[in-house]
Amino acid sequence: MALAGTPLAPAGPHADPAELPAADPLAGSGKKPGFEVRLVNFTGPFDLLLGLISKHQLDITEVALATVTDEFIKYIRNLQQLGEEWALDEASEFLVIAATLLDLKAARLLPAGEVEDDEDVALLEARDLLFARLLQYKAFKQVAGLINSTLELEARSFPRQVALEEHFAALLPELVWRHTPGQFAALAEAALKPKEAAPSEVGLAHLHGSAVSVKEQAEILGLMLQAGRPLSFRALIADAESTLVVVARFLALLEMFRDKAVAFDQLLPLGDLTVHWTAGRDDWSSENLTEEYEEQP
Amino acid sequence: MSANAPDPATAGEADSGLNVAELPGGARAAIEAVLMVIDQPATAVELAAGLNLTVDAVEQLLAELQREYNGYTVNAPDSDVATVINTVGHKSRPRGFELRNIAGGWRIYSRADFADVVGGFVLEGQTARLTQAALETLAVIAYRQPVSRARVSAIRGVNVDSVVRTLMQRGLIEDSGTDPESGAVLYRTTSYFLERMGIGSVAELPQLSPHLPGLEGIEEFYDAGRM
Amino acid sequence: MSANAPDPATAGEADSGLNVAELPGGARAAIEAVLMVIDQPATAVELAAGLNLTVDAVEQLLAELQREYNGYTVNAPDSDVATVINTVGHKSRPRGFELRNIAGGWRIYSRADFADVVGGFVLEGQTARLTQAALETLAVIAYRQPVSRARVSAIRGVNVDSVVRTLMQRGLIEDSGTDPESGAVLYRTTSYFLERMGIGSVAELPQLSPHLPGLEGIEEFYDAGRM
Repeated sequence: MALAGTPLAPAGPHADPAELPAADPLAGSGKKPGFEVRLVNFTGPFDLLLGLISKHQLDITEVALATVTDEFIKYIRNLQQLGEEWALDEASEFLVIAATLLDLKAARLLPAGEVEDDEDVALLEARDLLFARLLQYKAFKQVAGLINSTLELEARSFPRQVALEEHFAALLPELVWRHTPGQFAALAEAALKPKEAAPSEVGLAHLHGSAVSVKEQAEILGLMLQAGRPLSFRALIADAESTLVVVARFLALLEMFRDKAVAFDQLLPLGDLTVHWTAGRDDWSSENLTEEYEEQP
Repeated sequence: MSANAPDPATAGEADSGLNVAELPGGARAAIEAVLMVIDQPATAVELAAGLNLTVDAVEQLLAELQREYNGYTVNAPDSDVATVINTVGHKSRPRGFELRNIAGGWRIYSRADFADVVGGFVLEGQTARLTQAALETLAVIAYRQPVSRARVSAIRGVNVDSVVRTLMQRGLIEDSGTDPESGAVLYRTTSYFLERMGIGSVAELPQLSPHLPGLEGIEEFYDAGRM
Repeated sequence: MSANAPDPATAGEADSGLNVAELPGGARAAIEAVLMVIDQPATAVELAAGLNLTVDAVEQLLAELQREYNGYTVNAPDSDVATVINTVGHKSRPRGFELRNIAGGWRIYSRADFADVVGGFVLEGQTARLTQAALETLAVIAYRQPVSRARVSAIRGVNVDSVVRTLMQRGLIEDSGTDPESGAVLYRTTSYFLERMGIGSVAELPQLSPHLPGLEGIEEFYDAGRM
């Protein structure tokens, strides 16, 4: 039960992933660590992150993630350089976390300001989510340690589960057996056939996400812009409830630009994109849009 | 072979003349005799029905046997066997086995002190260690059951498919149907898991870290993002 | 669970520091611990090797345990537990189990006096049919024999320990030695199985489709993971 009071120390033999050879490119020279090596070292991105945080003796709730971000990124890069084969889904988890960490680090490099725009809020949310996931993972890691020590302790007593004494076994009702060799073979065939993988739970819901119509979005943009004031793209997508809507509005704007209904203004590269309404009030309608976006399945 | 309680309604008829108290060793010994042949934990209710005793009496006897095996009850030195090694006061010493109430039933186990000795005689039944990944996955399933692989993956940050398969083969988790919404297979821990943990139910698992802020909401948040 | 005696040649080395007399309950309890969980009778020589005791000492302890279980040794009334039912002089009463020496091997059995009670308990809930799980496991063993439980588990994707025990009990499969590499017990079908199938040998079982995977691809998580 050692884990109960131990802050952040990863359980068991997989102690500190940051200390592992893979974190040092030189250590890996000569032999390429295999897939198992990585699994033995840490069991996922959170495990690695926890390991790095604990290496710096930081409090998880106040940790300056910037200080561990570099190491996290370095670790991933080293694994890649060493020719690690990444399962796509695993790699993506690492990358998502690396990207979040980088975002957070970048935010720290800027002068601390008021929370002003949506991006700041999104960053804060990303940070909180990362913390929450990390804390949750840490909690499960702790109970995994408790479960392990309990299992080991319990494995020391062996249950009595002996074969039934013969005179009792003899009392058992005579077996009813109605299988012909053919039926029995069919049973074996079914049992030996490789099992279909259990239905995948990879989320497919997004593929059937509510269809977003470019035409509808163009109408909405038209109404927003015809009010007269130029609006930034950021403002135009402020109420978008999904990325899909953002994409649809962007496509709609391109269409509208081609139709000369709108014009764009951008003062700086990567600066805010300002959109002006240029057509007359009735010179444009969403009916003008090409058909190519409408044949959505 | 499973220990199934005789139906109380019929047990009485079949054994109408049975009075275990009249047999040598009495009801205590009768319980012991049954404990010798079961290979799954037996509940007090099953034992009571099979032995024609009240559940209260069985529970009292079980508790008494448990204490006795632990070497608690008796302190009288035993003069009859004084010539044999290790005998002085041996009646008060713990026996080599113990009676435990685990996963809802009673069963005889070898005493943990002798694990090293017994382990040499019992090859099967010795269990391989679980990897860290398997332990973490088992922990998530134990605390979030019934739960889909996708959710376990989300919490651990890695794919858990092969680990789940291993835990199934080890008998520690099982399929518990599918999620009506997503159609995903849900998993839960088995009674074998309880046995291995030496607990009566999952409610006896230690608390998850209590200072986790609003865990449930968070979980839904990012699960929703995945689906 | 099968009883495999430790090799006397190595047991001594491995347990060089082991002194069972120092454990709670001493050598008596150590012998009890082993006897309670072994499935196959163990000889005094095997016990002595596993416990780091002389054969003489083991034989003496076995004889003493046998007498004790039979309620022979002690007559002193037991005042400590006098308030509990059936307790007066219960230490002198026979236990519900007995230690028997059959063909040179020792094993604990339920006491014959309780055969009726135990038999009733055992028979309740027994069916004359094999469950689907048992049938499938039997089919896998029949077509892949000799095979370890771990491999059958890997093929079926679930733990098969209790089902294998049922099939053993039913006389449909038997122990056929151990795998030289993993040390795992291997199982094969019996002649009773052939009889029930109405065939002369397993070679007469209908051929399976040649595309079915053999054992090569099966993950040997058990054997590999075993310590």
